[in-house]
Amino acid sequence: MFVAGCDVGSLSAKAVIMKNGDILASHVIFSKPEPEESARAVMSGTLEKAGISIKDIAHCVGTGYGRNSIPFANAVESEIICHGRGARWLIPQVRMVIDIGGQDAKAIRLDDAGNVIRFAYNDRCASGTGRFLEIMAGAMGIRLEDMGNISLQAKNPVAISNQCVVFAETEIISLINAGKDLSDIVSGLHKAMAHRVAAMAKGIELEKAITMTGGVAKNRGMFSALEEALGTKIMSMDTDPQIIGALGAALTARQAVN
Amino acid sequence: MIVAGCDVGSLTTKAVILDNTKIISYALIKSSFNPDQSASEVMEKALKQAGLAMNDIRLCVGTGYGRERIPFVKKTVSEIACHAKGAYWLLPSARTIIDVGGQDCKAIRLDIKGNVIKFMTNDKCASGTGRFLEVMAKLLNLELEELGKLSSQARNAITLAATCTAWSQAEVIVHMNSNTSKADLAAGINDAMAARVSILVKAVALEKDVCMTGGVAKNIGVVAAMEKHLDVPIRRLRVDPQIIGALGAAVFAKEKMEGK
Amino acid sequence: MIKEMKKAANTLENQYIQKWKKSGGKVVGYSCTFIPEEIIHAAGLMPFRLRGIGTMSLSIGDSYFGPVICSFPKCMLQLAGQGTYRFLDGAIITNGCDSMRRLEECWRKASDDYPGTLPEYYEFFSVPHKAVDYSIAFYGGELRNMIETLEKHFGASISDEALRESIALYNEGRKCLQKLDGLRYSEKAPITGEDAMAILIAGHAIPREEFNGILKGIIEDLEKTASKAENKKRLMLVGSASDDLDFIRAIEEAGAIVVADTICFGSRTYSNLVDEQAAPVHALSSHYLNHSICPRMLGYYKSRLAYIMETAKKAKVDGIILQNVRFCDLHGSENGVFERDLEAAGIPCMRLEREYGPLVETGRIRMRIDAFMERIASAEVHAGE
Amino acid sequence: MKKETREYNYDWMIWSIFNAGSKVLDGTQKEYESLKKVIPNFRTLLDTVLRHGEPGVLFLKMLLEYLDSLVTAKKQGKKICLGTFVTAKHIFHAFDNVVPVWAEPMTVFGTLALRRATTEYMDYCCELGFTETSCSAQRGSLGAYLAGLAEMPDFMVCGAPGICDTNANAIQFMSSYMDLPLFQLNFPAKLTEERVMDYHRKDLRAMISFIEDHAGTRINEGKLRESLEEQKHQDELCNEFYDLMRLKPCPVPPIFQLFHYGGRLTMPGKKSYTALLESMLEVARKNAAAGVAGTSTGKERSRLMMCYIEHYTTDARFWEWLDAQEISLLPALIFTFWHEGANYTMGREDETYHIDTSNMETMLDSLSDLNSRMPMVKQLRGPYDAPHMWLDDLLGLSKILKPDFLIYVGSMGCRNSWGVNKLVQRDCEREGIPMMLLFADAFDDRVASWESVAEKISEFMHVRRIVS
Repeated sequence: MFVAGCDVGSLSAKAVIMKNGDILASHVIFSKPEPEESARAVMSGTLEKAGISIKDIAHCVGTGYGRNSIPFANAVESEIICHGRGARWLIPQVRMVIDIGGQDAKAIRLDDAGNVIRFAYNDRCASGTGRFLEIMAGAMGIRLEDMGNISLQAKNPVAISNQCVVFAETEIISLINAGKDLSDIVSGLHKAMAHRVAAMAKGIELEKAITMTGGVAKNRGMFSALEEALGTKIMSMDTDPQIIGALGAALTARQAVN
Repeated sequence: MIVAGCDVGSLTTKAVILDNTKIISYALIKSSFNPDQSASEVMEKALKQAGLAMNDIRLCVGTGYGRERIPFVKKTVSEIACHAKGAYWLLPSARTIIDVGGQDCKAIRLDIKGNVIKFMTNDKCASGTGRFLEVMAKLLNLELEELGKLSSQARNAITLAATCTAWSQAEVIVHMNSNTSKADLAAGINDAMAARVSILVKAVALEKDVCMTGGVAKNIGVVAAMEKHLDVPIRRLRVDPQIIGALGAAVFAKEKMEGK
Repeated sequence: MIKEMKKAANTLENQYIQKWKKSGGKVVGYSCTFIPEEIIHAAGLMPFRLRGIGTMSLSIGDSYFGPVICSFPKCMLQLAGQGTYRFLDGAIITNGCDSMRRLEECWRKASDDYPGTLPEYYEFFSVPHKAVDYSIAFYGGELRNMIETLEKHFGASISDEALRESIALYNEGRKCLQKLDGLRYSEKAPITGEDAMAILIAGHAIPREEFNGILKGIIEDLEKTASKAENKKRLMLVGSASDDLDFIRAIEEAGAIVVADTICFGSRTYSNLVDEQAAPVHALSSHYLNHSICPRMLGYYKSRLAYIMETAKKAKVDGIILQNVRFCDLHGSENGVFERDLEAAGIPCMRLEREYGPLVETGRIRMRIDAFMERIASAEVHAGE
Repeated sequence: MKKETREYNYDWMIWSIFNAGSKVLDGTQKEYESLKKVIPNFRTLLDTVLRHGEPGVLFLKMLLEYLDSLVTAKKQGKKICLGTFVTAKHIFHAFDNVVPVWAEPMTVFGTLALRRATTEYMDYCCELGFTETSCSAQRGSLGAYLAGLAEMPDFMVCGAPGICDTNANAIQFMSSYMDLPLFQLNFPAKLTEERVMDYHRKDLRAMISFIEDHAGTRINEGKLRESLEEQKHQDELCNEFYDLMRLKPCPVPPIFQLFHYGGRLTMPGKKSYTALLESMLEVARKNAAAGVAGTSTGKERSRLMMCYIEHYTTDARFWEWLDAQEISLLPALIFTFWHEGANYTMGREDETYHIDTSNMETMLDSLSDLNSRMPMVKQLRGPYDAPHMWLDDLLGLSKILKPDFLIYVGSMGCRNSWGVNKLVQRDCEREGIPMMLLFADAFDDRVASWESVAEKISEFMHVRRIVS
């Protein structure tokens, strides 16, 4: 029996199809202007990979910012729960999930049963979100996915104090103008962002076993910057961290049918 | 006598070539990461249009964030003074100039001679900058101009704080999910923008005539909302509002040559 | 010697503190100008004004403080949590303002998560917001409690005699600083605002006996030094606490010289002397409440405006920069009224809101200052016409 | 500020809304419907309030009495004194020719009633140089005063110094900007110490002579006694009110909280407030007897306690939403006044006030004690975890009223609470009480729209499994 989860975010849309307890197929696309479009597109992509049709899906759960405009979703579930559920399914001992999405960053604490006991969002400002990195990449004329590797070549990272997305952009342009090394700037950005996210996580008290989900988790520079800021190791997962929300949604769907 | 002005901003670089009272050519390019290069590039473009060579330019004044790095200028002046000078040159009755660029926002008060007697700039975050509108337009999948035009069709505009760009973004998404019409969203966005800018303008004690420079001046929705908030008409300028800074620099050059 | 002062101002645990500690001396930090250094000094301890310089991130500051809090105490908390303040044997926090008062709880709680970062002696004292007989009496009571807790913890005894001596010593320092101001005010100001600020900051970070000595030497030299104000615009700095030398450098690099200020690390602490005849505790209580120009003292706008006008006149300033750290409503909104009234009095003003801490926004601030200088210049040209 | 906004006097605008609404009791439903056509904008708010029958009407009538005195003050040659909500009103009611007006309640009225709330007035303050980061609770109405669009005060008193900088600073800004005489009541960080109480009492007497100087009359002992006697009675009524709220389900409708402190902060010691209290108690007693909750459906899905203030969004949608969600609203921190006999003061008698009307001196001392225990004045003066302070009161109140979860909402200007609310949250969570920090502004929907606030609350309740 097939179940699906669909996570429509502001930057990207993801979908996961599960077949009796295993991930059968997953797919990620950049979000389209209309959430509904994104949902259809990402789902058809996933169905194609799975080699089945939408009719074969017994139950589909939607999540993410666009969750209410997913036409084929039978139910919706909060991102917080989905990321918690997805991460825990992959790493049973995990007690804290840090998700950096396009629109916001979240820290989620789980109890032994996998229930959410505390969670927090980034407050006030976009610094510490995927959007922040996206805009900065744009300002530097590099690809978002290249940032990680670039930052790893940093020798002495610059300090980037400004927490406002747009001002940070100006700051970066002036740093480039000042002839600073690109890798030092990128790594400085990661540090700045990691500290914001770490502060948020510490705000709800750190747990031992921490993992990271969301597209930004693929950014190796960011990953290690966050480890440094938290002062502890982060468990990495073999599955694409970007699909964890959708995975959690699929798991929710599975519970619903069982 | 031919002079020029070059404005190297963080997002765009502009050049204006002036022959006494006539703008013979101007150019606008996206800033590269190298101010000297952007400056030379935009200058060449402007010179080409005017069919001139660099040595035809008697003096070139530089302005903008990158002004210190422009190779071919001997004198630099701050953007604030340049926007004032340029607007005043086009519209001598101008007493209040509102410049909303991509990255910041200024309100400038002039005296009868066109000297800056007061100014305010946004210190906080990106609140009330062009970037705010860009991000919102992208979010609504609209062109900047459309975003402006849509306002007029709004029935029940949303209220929004144009403080943190990304924060507002999350707000707008909530409204999108509750199927608010694009017009109502656009109107809310433009009005929030206008409200923020108006605070700066009022803070310099606005005086007529008022005119607007910078890219956002092209957004009719914001301009209309500003006129409501400020309760004065905003005078349109006859040239591209984005080049006023460079124009002002050129006028400074001209005055310098005339020994003013 | 000014170089020495700069070094002391730019490092928290500076060379003098290290020396003091080596000789077995103890250091007590305090959060704001309303704490009489005299009392700490009279206990044989070294008073140290808490600061937030050199903070590279707020990962600790932001996890206890909320988002809409002034970055000055946030930076202090960051340093505290990092253990940078381990050299302190004590700390006193006051309700100087609401952001600052909450540093008391945040630091205390942070020390649960970062063990050993809280000084053994750690106290909160509340300072009245008005200066009338019964509030002065009340604050006197608070000061007596402070004396008691200090005596108890450090096994010191703070006699009236000791207090009198400390008061005399600090008054002597105040007189020197007033002299320094005199030099800054003069046409041929021999010292930049950056250097002057470095001295003022060092004054809160060096044992006072030593500081007075050094300061006298500096003043003697300055009296022989050539003008640093030649064809520069003379500016005055008003507003939020600032111990940020880079900020003042940014201003002066634009062709200005800062010749006067009313800010917290600056002249706020020495514009008047403590009465050496009256009973010491009462004298201190009434001095610190009566002679503060901090807007947290509510309802004294007019006298603060008068003080600024008078200083501006004495220092012959061309303009005033009214700055405040973001979320500092007390200074931010009073700057709004100052601007109205000072401009009306013909003094050009520029309001500036900024973050405390490492100054990477130079471009943005430089642009404003340049424009402000141009404005002053053009105004003068027209005055000439 | 837009042109059309400049055309109305703020006070009169608010007055006309409540005036129209409160007429309903005297008329028929049909008259009400036709009346609402005249005031389309405020329809939703009035429906929300009046849906609750007599208490709703009495609430409006009480506020109308308050506003009447305000808008007619000048005509009657009376002096207007502008102050902050935390100052004991009885003093002012005891003057024959002084009409007090309170910045925050005036802001709340506008926030609830006006379509774009008080945002334009708030922005107007910033145009004059007042920081946009300061508290919206004052900025709302202050904008109207600074723009000369309200009944102008002759002098000001501020009860926040030592409690809330941003509040005190707002009043200071106005007095500096408009050159109005200002008196401040100042509060040390402790509550029950003898020398602190002595400081309070001296301060209060100084305030009274300040008012006497500017009013040109002396305080009227008879009136003061009358008002304090009435207050005693009202406190007894409140004690029963608190006891009823301990019941599960809670028999008190969510919006009654607004009615209760709305009255306590504007018309304490006045008969119209007593009437409101009695009428609310009537309803609560009935519900209690029937064993149903105060919500429209009579069901209680969960119990919410606001650990600071409540959310004053346009059209009072906050309370409507709670009602629709079948969530009982328990008194917020803002809701405790510490009169003796209240259930939450058991074992903490030294923190309560006692009213003794035997002579002027005893009355002034009682007033001083009452005033120093006002919401916020009591809890926010010292370290949040010190005795008698924020955490103490929050946990104490929770123990008695048993909320399922807590919500913090304040304003972006609230340094004093944003400085420690993460710590408060941490401690409450450790005590097993879920607490959410709402990043929103209770008086300014632009910071976070009501829609997104509601969504966040629902998410919290769902994710933390507060309701299944």
